[in-house]
Amino acid sequence: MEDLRKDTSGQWIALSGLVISLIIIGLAVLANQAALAGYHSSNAALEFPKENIRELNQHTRDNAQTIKDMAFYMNSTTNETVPVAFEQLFDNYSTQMQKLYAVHGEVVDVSLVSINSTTGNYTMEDIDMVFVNITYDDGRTHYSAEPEIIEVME
Amino acid sequence: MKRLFADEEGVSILFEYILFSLICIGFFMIVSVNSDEIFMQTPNEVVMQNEMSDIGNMMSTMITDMYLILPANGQIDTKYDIPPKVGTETYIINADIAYTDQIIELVSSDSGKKVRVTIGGIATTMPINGTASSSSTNHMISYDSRR
Amino acid sequence: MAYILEMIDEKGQIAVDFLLGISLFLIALTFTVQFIPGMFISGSAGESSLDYTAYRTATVLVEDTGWWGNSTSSGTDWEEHPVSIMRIGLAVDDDPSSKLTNTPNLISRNKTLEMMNVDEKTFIEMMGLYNNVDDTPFSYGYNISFKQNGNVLMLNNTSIVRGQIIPNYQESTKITRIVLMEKGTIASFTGDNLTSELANTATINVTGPFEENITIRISDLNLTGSSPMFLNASLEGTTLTRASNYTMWKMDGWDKEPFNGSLSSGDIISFDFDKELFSTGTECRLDLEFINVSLPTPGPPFTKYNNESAPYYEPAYLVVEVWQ
Amino acid sequence: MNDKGQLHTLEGLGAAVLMTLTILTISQSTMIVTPQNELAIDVHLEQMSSDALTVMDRNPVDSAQYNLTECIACWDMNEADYPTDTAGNLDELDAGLRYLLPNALYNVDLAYIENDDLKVDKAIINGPAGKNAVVTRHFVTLTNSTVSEMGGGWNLGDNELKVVEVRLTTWKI
Repeated sequence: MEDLRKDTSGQWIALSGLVISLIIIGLAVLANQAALAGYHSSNAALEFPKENIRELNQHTRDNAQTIKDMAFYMNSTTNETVPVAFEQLFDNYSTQMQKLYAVHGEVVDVSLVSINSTTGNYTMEDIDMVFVNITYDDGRTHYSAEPEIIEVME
Repeated sequence: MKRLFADEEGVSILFEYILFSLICIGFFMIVSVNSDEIFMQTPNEVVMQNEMSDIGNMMSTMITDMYLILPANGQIDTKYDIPPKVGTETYIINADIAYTDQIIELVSSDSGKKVRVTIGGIATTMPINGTASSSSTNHMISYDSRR
Repeated sequence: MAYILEMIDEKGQIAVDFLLGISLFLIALTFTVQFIPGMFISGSAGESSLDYTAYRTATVLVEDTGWWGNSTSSGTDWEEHPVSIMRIGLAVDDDPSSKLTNTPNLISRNKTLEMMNVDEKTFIEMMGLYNNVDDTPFSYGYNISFKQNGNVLMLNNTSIVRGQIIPNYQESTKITRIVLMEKGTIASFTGDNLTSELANTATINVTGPFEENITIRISDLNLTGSSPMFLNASLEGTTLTRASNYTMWKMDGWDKEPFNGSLSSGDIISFDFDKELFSTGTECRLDLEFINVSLPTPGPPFTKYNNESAPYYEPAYLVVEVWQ
Repeated sequence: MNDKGQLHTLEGLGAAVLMTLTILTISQSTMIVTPQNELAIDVHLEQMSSDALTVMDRNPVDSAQYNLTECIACWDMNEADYPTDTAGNLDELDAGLRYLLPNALYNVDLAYIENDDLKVDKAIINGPAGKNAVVTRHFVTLTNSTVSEMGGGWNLGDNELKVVEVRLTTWKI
């Protein structure tokens, strides 16, 4: 009986140990799952390549203007016609962009579709728009603007 | 007889035993009755509420971000990952009510718990629709200007 | 027999004492265990949702142009059609028919001012600043403001701040965005293209009225002789008072520094003239008198401010705070 | 019965008070930094640094500050050296970023294609990137006219254009 009595209190200690460990396990599970909270929404904000796509698009828009100016400069110094010079420069730009994006595991393509001229002549005033295809793919997000219409001013 | 009344020692051990047992039984009854709620349901509820609002916010943030870079002519689509279960339940993301209520709704399959997330005035200008079930493997949001 | 002897040793009080102790302990333990999960609910679920509500609100305001539409037409110039607003965004747009924003982070002055007039219910609905629990929508508390150098920005004598006062007893989430705010108009001149009739005096014709104070910025002045300086400004022959009629700065990259009049080479100086000076709506002659500065272009005719002016953008911060 | 080491009323009371106090202290203190807050801080920082680049890029040409293209065009192509020469001759860029990102430190790398190979130069170094650093990128296109106007050392031909990726790594102090 003496042993039994000792055992009883021992069991109580064991039981309280069990209860407390249960609580701790519950809390650990909870804390663990609480750590996951906010993961998805931050991921959406951090991983979605909004800025990369926008920058690709914006930069191409800005560049169409620069390239137009350069194409006329080339036309005046070499024998290239404006459309040919434009295409050369645009290809050059496209290659550089492809390589710079490829470093980050993103496949981009920027290609010139056509140069729009109001009269059919390629003078500074007549070229008002260029049509460009822009695609972007990082394996999860695929973007394509076909065509992106870019206004180029004088 | 007097000695019997005066002597409390026998009572004490019995009394101790009964009280002790009562308290222990009482405690364990409370614990066993409530343990499911305390250790399973409440944390599950918390986790579900957290994760569902998290996933809802992910969808809403993604749609907002995507909206801001939509091409004038062309398409954009993006894959996303969501956990197959929140807590212990699967769930459905419902964007069909976005047009009228400006809201994305997540509904869990078993308990029917609903979490709603707002999408900031975008749905009035761009129709958003579709549902996604967490148990399917591939999820995608897509936009096409020609549709 | 040993057992019986031991029993005789027993004392009832010990057990009661012990029982009272253990009961107290157990009650406290039950309370604690039940209380802990509750702590997590209130904190994180609401917060993560608030973080992204603030994020989305700021993103839409800064990167979107907004949209209006009725049964016949639509466009991004919603500030002109406050009745049929469909979305509120503050980004400048050059093409009102396209939904795309080509100029994120450039904030339109008119849109910002119109934002201040949108009624509360529409605003909360448009920005998604509410939550919907069990089909009963309730609004979040919010505070949206534009700040510059720590102060709330003023446009058209209005402080650009919308929403409630931020409670300091409650946790709120805050998102800051860097933007370029349209603050009126600016004309930039170099020393060579400033016209002058009198020696050392640059003359600019300004035609009001203006909605905001006007800024004149001068760079590359040709300094001659020792200690060249700016003397004073006069409008139609009346000398203007510094500080009340105009303020002046020396620009150092992104910083504005105080300018006391003395010039050194390479300085870019900037004058802010009070819009009230030009409220008559007629062409006024504005003279800026310098000492030891040569202005090579003779006048009249004088340069016209209105021909040179462009929207003036200054860096500012958009601060969005949201709480339950 | 040997009652040593057993819980008594006072000890039970003590234990109860201790537990309650612990819970109260924890719940009262607002300093519960949960992990998602850290992620939200990352999002915020990324947004800010991307804004800083956009604002520099979009800054109107006639403003008092140089825009991003002009800042990059003036670079003399000498890499920065930490800690003796943190910004090279990119003072304008450095001042702009410091003004727009007052509570953060940043490094700037410039990546571009030279002879079909990628070249990455360290333009501004403010120290080793801290933990939770975020990277944002913007592109500028340089031509000979912008470079010679700004007096940079890019050495471009008249018919050449060079796309430069401005890589901004930002972290909180």
